[in-house]
Amino acid sequence: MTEIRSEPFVVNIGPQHPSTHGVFRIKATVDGERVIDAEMVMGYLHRSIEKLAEERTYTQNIPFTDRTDYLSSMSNNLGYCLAVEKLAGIEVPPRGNAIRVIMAELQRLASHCMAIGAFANDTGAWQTPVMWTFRERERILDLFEMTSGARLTCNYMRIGGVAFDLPKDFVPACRKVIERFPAFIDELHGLLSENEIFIARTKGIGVITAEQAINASLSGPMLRGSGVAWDIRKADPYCGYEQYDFDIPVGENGDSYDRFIVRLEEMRQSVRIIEQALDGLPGGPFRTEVPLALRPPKGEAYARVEGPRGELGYYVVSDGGPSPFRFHIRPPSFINLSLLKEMTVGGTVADAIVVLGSIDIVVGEIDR
Amino acid sequence: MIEGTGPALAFWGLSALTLVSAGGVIVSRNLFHAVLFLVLAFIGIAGFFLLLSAEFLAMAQIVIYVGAIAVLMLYAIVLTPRAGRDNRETWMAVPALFVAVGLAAVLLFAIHDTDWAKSARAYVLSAGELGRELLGTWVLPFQLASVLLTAALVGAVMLVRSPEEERKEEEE
Amino acid sequence: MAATRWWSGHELAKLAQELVPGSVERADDVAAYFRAETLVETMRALRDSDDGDFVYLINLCAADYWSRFEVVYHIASLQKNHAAVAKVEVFDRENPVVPSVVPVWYGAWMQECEAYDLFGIRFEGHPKLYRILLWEGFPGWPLRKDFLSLPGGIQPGLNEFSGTARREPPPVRYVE
Amino acid sequence: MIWLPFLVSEHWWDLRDLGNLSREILELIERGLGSEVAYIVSPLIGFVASFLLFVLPTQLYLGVYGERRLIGRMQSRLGPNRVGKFGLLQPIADAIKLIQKEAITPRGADRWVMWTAPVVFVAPAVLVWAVIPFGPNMVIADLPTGLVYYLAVAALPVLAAFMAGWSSNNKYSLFGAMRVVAMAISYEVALVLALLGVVLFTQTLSLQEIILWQRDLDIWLVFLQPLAFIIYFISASAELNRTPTDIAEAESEIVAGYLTEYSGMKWGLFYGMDIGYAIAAAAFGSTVFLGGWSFFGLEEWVPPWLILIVKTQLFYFVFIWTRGTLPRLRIDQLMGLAWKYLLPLAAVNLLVVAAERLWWKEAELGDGIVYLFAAINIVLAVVLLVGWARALGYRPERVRTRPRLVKEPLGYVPADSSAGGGQ
Repeated sequence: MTEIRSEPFVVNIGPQHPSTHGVFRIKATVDGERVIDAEMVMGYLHRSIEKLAEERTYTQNIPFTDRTDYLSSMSNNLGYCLAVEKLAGIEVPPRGNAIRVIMAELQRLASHCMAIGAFANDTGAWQTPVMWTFRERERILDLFEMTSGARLTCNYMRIGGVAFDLPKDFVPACRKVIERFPAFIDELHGLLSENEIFIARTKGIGVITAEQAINASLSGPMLRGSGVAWDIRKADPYCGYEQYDFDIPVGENGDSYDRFIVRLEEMRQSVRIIEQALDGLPGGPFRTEVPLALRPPKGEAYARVEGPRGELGYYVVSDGGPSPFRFHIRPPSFINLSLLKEMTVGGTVADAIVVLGSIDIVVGEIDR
Repeated sequence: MIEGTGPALAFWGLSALTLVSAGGVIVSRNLFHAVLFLVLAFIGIAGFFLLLSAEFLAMAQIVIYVGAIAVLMLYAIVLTPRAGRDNRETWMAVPALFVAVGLAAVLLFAIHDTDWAKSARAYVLSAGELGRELLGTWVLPFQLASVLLTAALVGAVMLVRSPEEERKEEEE
Repeated sequence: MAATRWWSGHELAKLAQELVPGSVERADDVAAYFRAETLVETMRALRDSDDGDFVYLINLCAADYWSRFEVVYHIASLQKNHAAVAKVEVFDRENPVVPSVVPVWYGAWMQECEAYDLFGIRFEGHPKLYRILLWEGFPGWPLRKDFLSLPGGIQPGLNEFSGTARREPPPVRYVE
Repeated sequence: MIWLPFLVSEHWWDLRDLGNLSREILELIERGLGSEVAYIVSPLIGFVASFLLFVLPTQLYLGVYGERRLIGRMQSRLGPNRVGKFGLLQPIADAIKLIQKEAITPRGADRWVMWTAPVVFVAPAVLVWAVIPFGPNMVIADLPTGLVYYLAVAALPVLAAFMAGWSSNNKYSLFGAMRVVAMAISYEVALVLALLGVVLFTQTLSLQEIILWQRDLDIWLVFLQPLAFIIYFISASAELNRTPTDIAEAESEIVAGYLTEYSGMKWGLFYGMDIGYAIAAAAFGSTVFLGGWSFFGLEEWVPPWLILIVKTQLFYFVFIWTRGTLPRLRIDQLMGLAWKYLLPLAAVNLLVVAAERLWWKEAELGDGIVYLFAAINIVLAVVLLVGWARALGYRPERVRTRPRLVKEPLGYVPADSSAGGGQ
């Protein structure tokens, strides 16, 4: 019988592509619709932040951390400040910690809104979920603008606390935003998680088992989607997270659908945390004074934060000088991509896009 | 044939279109253009059916030939590796010319020789009668054709089965 | 919900010494320095041991201390919620080679590619080592201390660790 | 022509039936300029009447403007309201913008085929309207095989899309072209079988007679043939590449499918006529299934062509609605849906309709039996749809839509053991 020989055919899901969430390229070798081999090409947005940081003082590096993962600048600032505070042994006043928790959780809500909207858009829901999620995200960005003056790269946290105190009308405004959120999440739940076509498109796509996820050091919704109950806010509480009561959502079979519902559930938990933090907001100073040209003692420190995309770590080595000797960021999006090839090979091109959407990458963080 | 100046104009126009596109099929270098000219020829023939007021036949012609067969031919061309390259002059052209001229002669003789039974009244065949005719007197060829098509379908599926499925069959 | 317990270097060194004798060079209170030859074996032993259970590689990065390169491994256990820091030192600056831990933790492959790309440290045993962030023809390894510092910034690391005198810029030629 | 007694007056000013108006004009020309001129002018009047008066405004304003406003409202945003009052001039502004945009032909593209593809795409979009009846005697060409004519003309845009995809020398457009053809072929089979069910009842292929049949028996075929209507709706939305089956121009996967390399008015034609086909399918659907210009007797007072336009727009609204909310299916799921789900349903539906028809004619039952058939068919449709879906292994209730909530970070805990506050 003559065997039909179809030659494989390389398609660039390239840097300019509506659903690669930034300048990121997958060179997919495709046989018909089936993906045989997927190779990642990245580095288009590499600004060598780690080299620049070695030339700036500790406080001057804070704006860099905003720009690595431009969708969650508050968590990035928090991670870096925790690392330097651990290195220099600086105590943060309780009000500073509470404000940091509120800001980090608000940032998680905004980032997950973006992630869920973009993911639904990748499965083809023609911009409707994106518009809904961006409508809510706008309210949170207004809160950021009210406190830190900027919407996206807030540069709000300082070593030893936060830059400015909360404005008077922040707490009522924040409560108003938070009250609407559970209703909005149920609305999204109705539109997407119970939508047969959405389930058909995302169930069983890009499956990772728990052992695979742990071995590939994935983190965040990727890890929790595969059934591993691991959340830095619970395992290694920082900024007083142990005072707040919240749960960790855990998926079962580690496919794109589970990662989606884990993110949706995490938004509900973040709302709970913010409510508790707003209720128990302590008074007092919001920052301990730290000299501008801070010279922490010689040594190294690794601090980690549960960012929206996973475990966001900062490894800072100081040689006693004004600028860090070595500044390394543990980028969750970058490491979450290590299994991309195993997840996409075998599926169709459409599945590869859905898998990429479920990993929820931010190219600024991948290329640093 | 409906009388009147309009249909006459239409007839000459359509025949010109069909002949030109048939010529185009042979002459065009690019295989893809050849198939497109063929589609144009099919549409021309459908126009002839309309002129003979056999609407159902014209519509069937477009649905079957343009809608299915031409599209499958396009698929075949797209999937074969050397599609789109020009079909070079092959030495086969000379004998092909003789065969073509011979065939044309036979056809012209046949057309000239038979006296076309000019039926008295303009016999308009409606789709309903066509259906009854097809399943009435001509039911045997109709069934044979359907059996043939099913066999072709099964053959096509067997042909395209990927090697793994074949191996799986051998193991069972 | 106690916080993660960070092991001290000595504790990790003691455990590693028990599992694979002769694998530890030295240890200080932050990290344990392993020997490069038996690195993969020790890491696998640490991962599979019961009281160690370091199944999760948090972070892998390199650092350039002028006289030597250091590859830092932060490893952790999820079940026992403790973590430790292991390091490997390489003194050869022309052709630094470190065994790759990808057979132990698959998640290390991208971080090792990045270390190779920015520091020039070859990881032997790595499935596909290539410059992941920069393009193939990039001259030099950007994160090394002797790579031309960007104009206008403070000279990096001219403080306590600085051993050599003024550096000359690397041959900047862009290969088309 | 069928002269129906319901028309109160034959005069041309009676705008309920524009047929009188065109007859008046044709008679005027006949007397003035001779019959050949009238022979040429009559199709022109038909074209002007149907296309420019009914289709283009509804298509432009419903399709381009209406759709963008409606989808805007679905997405809690306003939609175009800047150009002109309430944004009404937006389609014209788009057209002008597209006309003055450069229509790029990429190097290595097949120039001739790329430029003729929009033409082959637009021509059938205009031809489709020749068959749709707007009123008792307001139809350009009342072909006795109107239904098959629609199917024939609906096959041409698939060819045009393939030409566009193949000729623009771009990997994504090749993907788009392959997908368009694969989908069109498999959904046309289901479409034809569904329409066959309708024809079995009405015993005629001409659209005008189908409407009259529905009018005389005072029942719409959507109640008589719910299964055929659902299959028609799904197949029509698949043929037209509208979400949830718009995989030919799936923006998130293959950039813009076969339209990737198109720009300027070339793209504009494709975009405009896409909406033209969608409205044509909506008009055809409402003619065959929703009783065309008849509305249980209302058409004697309300102009019949107005009823048809309202029904088309409601039908089109459903297309907009699905486009606004549903995500896209994958190509192999779509193929599976066509061959494994719609085709058997259409075949069973054909069987049932044939049996009913036979029983109806053999036992000479009165026309009232039609309502009994409608009831049977609706119940049968629901049973078949759900039953066949479950037979194909579709169990929606097994999917856990909420993750397990855990209090303690314990690393990997298999789901069955109840750890922490798992639901």
